[in-house]
Amino acid sequence: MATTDETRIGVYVCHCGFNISATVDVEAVRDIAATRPNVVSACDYQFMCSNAGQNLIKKDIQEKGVNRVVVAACSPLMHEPTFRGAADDAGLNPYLVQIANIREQCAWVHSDRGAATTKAASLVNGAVGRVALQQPLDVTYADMNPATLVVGGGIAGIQAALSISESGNEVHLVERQSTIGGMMARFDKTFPTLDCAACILTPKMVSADRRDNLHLMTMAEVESVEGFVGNFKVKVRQKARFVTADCTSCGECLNVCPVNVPDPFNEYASTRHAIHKAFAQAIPSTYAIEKQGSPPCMEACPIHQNAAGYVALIADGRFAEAAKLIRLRNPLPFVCGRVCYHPCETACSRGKVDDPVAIRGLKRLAMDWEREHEPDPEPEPPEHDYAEKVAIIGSGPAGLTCAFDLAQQGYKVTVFEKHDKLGGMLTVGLPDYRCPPEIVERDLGYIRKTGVEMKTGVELGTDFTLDDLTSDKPGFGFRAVFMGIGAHRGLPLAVPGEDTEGVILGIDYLREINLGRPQPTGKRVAVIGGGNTAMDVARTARRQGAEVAVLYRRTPAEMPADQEEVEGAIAEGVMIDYLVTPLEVVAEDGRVAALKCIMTELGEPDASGRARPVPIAGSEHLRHFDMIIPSVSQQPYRNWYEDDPVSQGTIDFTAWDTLIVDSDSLQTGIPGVFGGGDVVLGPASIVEAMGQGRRAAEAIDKYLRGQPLENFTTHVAPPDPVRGFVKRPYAQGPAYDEIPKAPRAHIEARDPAARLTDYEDVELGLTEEQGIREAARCLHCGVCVECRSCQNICPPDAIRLDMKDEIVELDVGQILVSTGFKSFDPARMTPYGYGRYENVITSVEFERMLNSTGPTGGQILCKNGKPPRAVGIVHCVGSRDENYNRYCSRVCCMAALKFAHLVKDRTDADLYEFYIDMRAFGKGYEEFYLRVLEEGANVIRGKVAEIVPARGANGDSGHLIVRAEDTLIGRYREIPVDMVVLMGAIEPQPDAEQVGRIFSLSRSPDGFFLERHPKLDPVGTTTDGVYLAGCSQGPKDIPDTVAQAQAAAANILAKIAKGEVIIEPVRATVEEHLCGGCKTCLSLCPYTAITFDEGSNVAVINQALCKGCGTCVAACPAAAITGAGFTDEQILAELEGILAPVG
Amino acid sequence: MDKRYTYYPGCSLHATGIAYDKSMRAIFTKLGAELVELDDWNCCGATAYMSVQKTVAFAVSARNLALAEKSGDDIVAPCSACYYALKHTREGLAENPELRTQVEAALAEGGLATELSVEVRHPLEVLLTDIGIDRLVDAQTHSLSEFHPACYYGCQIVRPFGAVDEDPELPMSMERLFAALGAKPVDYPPKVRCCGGMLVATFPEVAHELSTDLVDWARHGGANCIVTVCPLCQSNLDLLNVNGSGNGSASRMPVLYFTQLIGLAIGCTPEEVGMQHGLAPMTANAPPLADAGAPLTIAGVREI
Amino acid sequence: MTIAAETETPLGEPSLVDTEWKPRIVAFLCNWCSYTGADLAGISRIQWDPAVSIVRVMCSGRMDPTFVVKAFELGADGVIISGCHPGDCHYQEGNYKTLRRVHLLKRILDGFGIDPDRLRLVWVSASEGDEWAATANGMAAQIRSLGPLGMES
Amino acid sequence: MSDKPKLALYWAASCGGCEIAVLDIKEKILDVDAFFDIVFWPVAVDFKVKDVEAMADDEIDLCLFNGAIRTSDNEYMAELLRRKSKIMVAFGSCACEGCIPALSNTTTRTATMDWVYSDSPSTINPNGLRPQTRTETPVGILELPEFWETVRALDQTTDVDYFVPGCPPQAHQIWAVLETVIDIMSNGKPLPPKGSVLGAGDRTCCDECPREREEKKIKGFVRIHEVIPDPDKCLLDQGIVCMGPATRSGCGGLCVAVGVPCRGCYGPPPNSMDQGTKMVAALASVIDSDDPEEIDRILDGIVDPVGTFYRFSMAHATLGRVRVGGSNGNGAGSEGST
Repeated sequence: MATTDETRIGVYVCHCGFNISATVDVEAVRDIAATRPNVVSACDYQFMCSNAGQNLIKKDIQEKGVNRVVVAACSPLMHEPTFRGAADDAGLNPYLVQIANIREQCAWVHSDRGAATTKAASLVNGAVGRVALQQPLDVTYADMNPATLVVGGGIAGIQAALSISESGNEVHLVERQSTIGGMMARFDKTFPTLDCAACILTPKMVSADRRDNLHLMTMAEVESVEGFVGNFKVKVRQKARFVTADCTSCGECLNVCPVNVPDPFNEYASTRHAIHKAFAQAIPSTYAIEKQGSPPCMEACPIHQNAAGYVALIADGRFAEAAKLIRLRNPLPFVCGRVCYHPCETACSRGKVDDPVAIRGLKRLAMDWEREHEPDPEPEPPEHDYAEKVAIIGSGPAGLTCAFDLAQQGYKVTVFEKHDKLGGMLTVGLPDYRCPPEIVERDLGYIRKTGVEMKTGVELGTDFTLDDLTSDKPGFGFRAVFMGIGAHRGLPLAVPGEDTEGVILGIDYLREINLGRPQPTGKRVAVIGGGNTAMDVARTARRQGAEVAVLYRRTPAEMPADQEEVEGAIAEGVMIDYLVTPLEVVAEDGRVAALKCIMTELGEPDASGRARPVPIAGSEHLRHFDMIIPSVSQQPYRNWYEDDPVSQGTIDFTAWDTLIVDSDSLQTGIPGVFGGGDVVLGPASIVEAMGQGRRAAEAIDKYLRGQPLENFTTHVAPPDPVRGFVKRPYAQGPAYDEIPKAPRAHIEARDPAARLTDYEDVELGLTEEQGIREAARCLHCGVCVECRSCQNICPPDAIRLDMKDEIVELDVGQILVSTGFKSFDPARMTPYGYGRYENVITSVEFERMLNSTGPTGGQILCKNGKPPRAVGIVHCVGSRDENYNRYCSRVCCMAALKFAHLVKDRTDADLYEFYIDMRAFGKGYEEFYLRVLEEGANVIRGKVAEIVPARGANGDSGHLIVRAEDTLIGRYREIPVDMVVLMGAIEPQPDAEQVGRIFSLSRSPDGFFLERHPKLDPVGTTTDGVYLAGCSQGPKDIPDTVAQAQAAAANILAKIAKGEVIIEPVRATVEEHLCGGCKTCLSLCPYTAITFDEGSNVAVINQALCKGCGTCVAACPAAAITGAGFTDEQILAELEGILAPVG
Repeated sequence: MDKRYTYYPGCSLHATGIAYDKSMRAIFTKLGAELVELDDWNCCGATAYMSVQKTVAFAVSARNLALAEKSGDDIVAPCSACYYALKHTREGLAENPELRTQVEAALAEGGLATELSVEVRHPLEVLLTDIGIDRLVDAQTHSLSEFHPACYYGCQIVRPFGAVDEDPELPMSMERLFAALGAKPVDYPPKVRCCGGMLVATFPEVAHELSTDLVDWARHGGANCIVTVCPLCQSNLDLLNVNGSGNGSASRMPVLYFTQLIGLAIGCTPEEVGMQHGLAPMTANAPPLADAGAPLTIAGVREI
Repeated sequence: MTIAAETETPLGEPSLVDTEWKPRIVAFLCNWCSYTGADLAGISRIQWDPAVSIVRVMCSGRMDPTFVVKAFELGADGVIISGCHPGDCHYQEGNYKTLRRVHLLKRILDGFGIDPDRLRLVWVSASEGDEWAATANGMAAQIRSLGPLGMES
Repeated sequence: MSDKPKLALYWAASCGGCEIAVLDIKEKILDVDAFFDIVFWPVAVDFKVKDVEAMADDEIDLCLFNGAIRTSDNEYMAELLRRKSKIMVAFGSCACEGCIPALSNTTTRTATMDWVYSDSPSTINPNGLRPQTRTETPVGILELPEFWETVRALDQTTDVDYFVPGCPPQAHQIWAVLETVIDIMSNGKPLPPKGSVLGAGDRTCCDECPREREEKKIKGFVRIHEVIPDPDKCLLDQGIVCMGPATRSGCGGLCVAVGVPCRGCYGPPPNSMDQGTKMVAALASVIDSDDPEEIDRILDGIVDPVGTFYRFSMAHATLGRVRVGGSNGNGAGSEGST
């Protein structure tokens, strides 16, 4: 209808029965309206929304040529569609109808008739003024995506999902837990019919699982929702389940999982395994593994050894499996079981309770057990068979690890060792008492079995060069090289007379002894240094029968050597002198006679951050020795490089002669040549070297498979491991300070005197009993310990321990939110003693107790295992209570009566119900109430004041007294019982606010989601296309929940059937000839509907994205943006009308 | 002296509660905090006033606040009734301007005025917050290992103000305090129930029932003494040792002020903290606690 | 018919509003939270002051300060703007835009000698019918105490 | 008496710049003189008011009236010239929008008088003399025009045919207007619709601004003397309050081109109902904070908001002048007039 036509307004004032006319003089309002400009028809009617009422409008449009309509009635949120429809029917554009809200916002809220009428009249004036300027608008339509998202898999969600999918439309059911079923799945019986919850729920769960067009997403949460009704874009986080759908739920894994944690499904009243299924009939039946982060011990280990895993297996007495698991990631298990500096123990959460688990000792136990029972283990055959040859230079921990890993990958690996014995520092550096040769030999033997070829007595630089290796000369032709040549060059003290006979470097001394070469040892030996090498030298020299003094220039605090080594040395009679530093070697007839020393004191920290030792002037003195063994530090040899012209300039070294390699891939300057271990790190620990060997192996594999090494990453242990998880080992577990202490197993050491006579192990291993007890101290932090037993045993091979969370994107047209409730935590009500008195339990705990699949198999038992002689049930715990929730939780009374019946049914205990009012409002409820009364339940009307232990019981024997006033007989009662069940309130989920934000839902003051209209639209919300069902909208019982779910389903199906959604024409447009291109509006649109056309220098609004909020319209400084349906002119006209004098 | 308080003893502490008074002064001195008794203080306004003539009661009480403002130090009121009345007045005046104007007028008669600038505090709260358990433990000289106190808070200090303990239904502050000092507090469910003190005059038998109940709880809970924060509770419970069911040496239950027990722990002599005033005195020659574990004696407070 | 005649005589009943001067307050309410909240007040029959009349906008972000000054110019004695609570805006952040505008606008009003308290920005959710009633009554009371908007002299 | 079209120019409450600006068209003034018979132009030629009074109604063909209406005399002249002119043009910002003189609407006449005749430091007025509209002296009666409480734009006083905004209107625009008029008159073309704004564009100053603009997010405001602005970036983006976005185009972006923020002299663009509040809406919307305190801190950077946003358009501001009933008759706003 063109606006040039004369404006002819019709005004229709509604009585709404007496709702309006009781307070507003409808006729007066009509008469005033009649005097307004352009008003050609003004009338009033009993019920404008009735057909007759609407016909008045249609008639005027058709007969009086009315082309603008004002209806003064109830809120536009109620009947605007109705009247727009009427106009439409009569051929008038529906957007030429304006509603004056004189009911909700006038008649109902004012009592003064005069004032109310005046206001009503002015509201009508406003509407008249506004409607005159209104323009015809055309709604547009968008397709309705027939797919629906249902959030929350409780009975509400399941029921709705079933009803909707029944129609053949897609439904995505997203559930946070590992199974659908929600709260109802945890109940035993349902009131008032007492049919078993499982019997009526599980069939529904099963058919939900069966439907092809119903997609279950358990262990999943909605992260964000964009778009609008008909076309929502939803991001869902699918949490890692670690078990694939191949799971047949045969349950084999349950027999092997060594971890037990409290079971949330049973309210922690029982335990379950790390791999679990919530309950027998869970849907999906796929098991799930509970992982709360990776165990700290494993993270702290440079070779990512899954310590928690084998510890758990040992606790189970499964030594063989433990050993197997260790070997999986560790090529030197025997060595590590003895000499590892165990960062795992540093990281062990148990250390937060008392002392860390003796992980290294347990590893040794497992390996020693294997040596005894399975002397000759076979490695797994390699995964592949690759043709590429890889050369490993150096058979130290780094080299061997690299070799082992690559061999397991399927490469042809050759190790080149310059000494005649393999093992690098393990053999020539570590004294045999720390790392006996046969131990190293066992590890080497296993590595050989993986097909690694070992060449000894061949040295880089002398016997071959880097270049040879990669050349195609016979015996070479390696495609990749790993340099693990270690740091074998001992550093001298750099003091005068060091060349005197009788001075030998510690590292050389150890090598000669270890290789069994003739190496004299003096009577009085001075060892200079404070590191592990110095200790090794000193203790070796002791075993050679010498008197040994270690001279260290700082104090014990700064000493780098491992504590146990220092203690060992002292125990073996080594003297350690601190704060002394040598100045000069004093010779007599060419041999060492003494060492001139000076005392030091600690000064400022040096580069290494340790306090610098400062010589004390005048404290020079002589010490008499016949042998001096400087053991201060080592560096790698680099002569192989100097003497090799080819590799010149291709490899860089640090000032300490260590290799410079890529910090991630460990590749040197030469492609295909990698380096790791001491030659890169400088003198470091065995396991650190192994870590580098492993990292290099991964990189080499990538390199040989032709994958890029840029941003190559793999597990790297933190330099100084953090101890354990923060508060507690795992979410549902006790806090560290609640865990009972248990002493760490003491690992026996041999008598020092005996030790000095040989090179046997210093430490004795743990016995199996000790081991099992020690391993049991593990807290299983993070729950799953990654022992892989489930993986090894799983018949369909459904376990994937490396599974990751995924973000799944869904396109849906409509959304049902049925996220359920949280049960009130009665610990907040201290007088009821929950948490202090073990036999005071919650209704949910009792539900589980009643359930045949529950912790007690359905028996009603006190904590002491005896059936109660009397049970008290307290109503309204946290409901109808000023201090907690004012509302009534609706279901508790009936649930309590259900409990009463079951108690009577299953025990011969007396039963007391303490209630405020008995709410038996539903069908058959009152009858049920009477029936329970007949069964002999005692009901006491009065709120319980407190629950206290019976006198003399100290609260622990479980005998309790419920104190309450019986308001019916007006007497105060003290009822002795053995068990109290608290009927906790139904509360909104703790994250309701956040969820509300995601789906843009309002919440009522009590925190539950707000329906669109309490009576007329109890399942809709203020966001089109988003619906509510179940307890997330408010407390309700199962029948109401199901009814609401089906109502929501019906609404959703109706919209789907319609096939398209109306897009309101209320949208903003830019009048280009007025836009100055200031770009003020660009940042204001939350839907990024506004873009900028640089060419014509104007802002452009994408009509499809615009939601018509009008923020840009208001903000445009040039008033160049118009908001259809809410233009400045229209709003101001309404304002003018409202404020104009009435009459 | 690191902190100073205005000390409001109220009527009890100069009479039946003399031991409370002594122990208060003794431990505050030992702990280096100064108590200055409010000069010319008057009745706190508790007892009947409040229920009879509100305004008058507030005025009476407010006078003390006004006086205290001269020094500006917080008021420490050991008696629960005083604490309640004074705090109630302070809060009441703050909330109710009308009432306040009336009261101000009354005060003006006597040339006084109040800004409500001083806080009203209970010694338990002062000891826990201003001094702190740590400092008490540092100051400790004697072990309380043989004390198994039932910590009794009574009705007025934990509610309605909640300034003394975060949980008015189940306060634990005294338990924490004495556990820290080596004593072994017992679980004492009725810790905030009424002792019946207010009813002694009007309904003696009700009062008697209530207080007997409290002592039984303590005994059955394995306590060998009750520790109170209120002179009325103390005298009321202690009296049972003479004329109550507890009559006769066999079942006498010593009722101490928490300040006395603290005093003993930090090296005050039994006399200094007024142990001699208890009706069930804890002396070696009167073994009072037959059925409550090891007989407790002053000597039982062992040096550490 | 004059105003006086209209409001006093034919309708008869004396009005609770003081007869000399009736304050006029205009309230701009966002469609999703506040307008629904005001409706809820109606549904729950929570009484509020008839001096307040409501204009509906889709979002408080639609509020052009021009509307406010226009309202004053047209004889309003007070203006209320009400939107969804911060974070709950149906259009995500329109209410923040209004928050900022109101802060600057109050300075402008002050410059024109209009007490900034005559403009009030509040957040009322769809569930806060009582909150809306309280707001309307509070504002009406305040405007009564401030008296009529100063006229040009 | 020639039969050339008659042209009158007048200067009411204004600085006079507009009348001088007419001469900015340089030699073209001769064309004007050639076409028009200039009958009234106080600043340039010697005619008296009585001469105008003597004219017949509508005798003047075109009147370029500049200046706001501040006194009874201004009003008299406005009505007189209206009566005598066929085409009445509000020429320049004062006549169109009130401009600087109208800023005194943020305070009261009394306050202005007090300041000028007693309070200002430079005033020496021991006898507290105040100007009177009528003073009898031995030599006769002296009369002064009435000083109104409120300054008004021309169209708030008398009927106006066209508006030529600008402080002053730019030479090329002045010529463009005169040229059109000459063209119309000499060729008998139809006049533009009454009420049109001549010599200006329909977009905003930004449209003519050479500077680079971005999505706006403002964390704080600065005044032009506090910074050395980036020569290529939008001044507003740099936190300098620039009225450009809320101001009609036409000037050619002179100020912004030389790094001075637009003050808004060309008045509000076509659809804008209130230059000040539209600027408030725009500026506040892009403040980069949701925290009330921070927002206020940021806003403190805008000194004298009323004076800034209504520097030229006060007479047409929705709230035409300061209310005396409000909290504070000379609040932030009145600073604008000092």
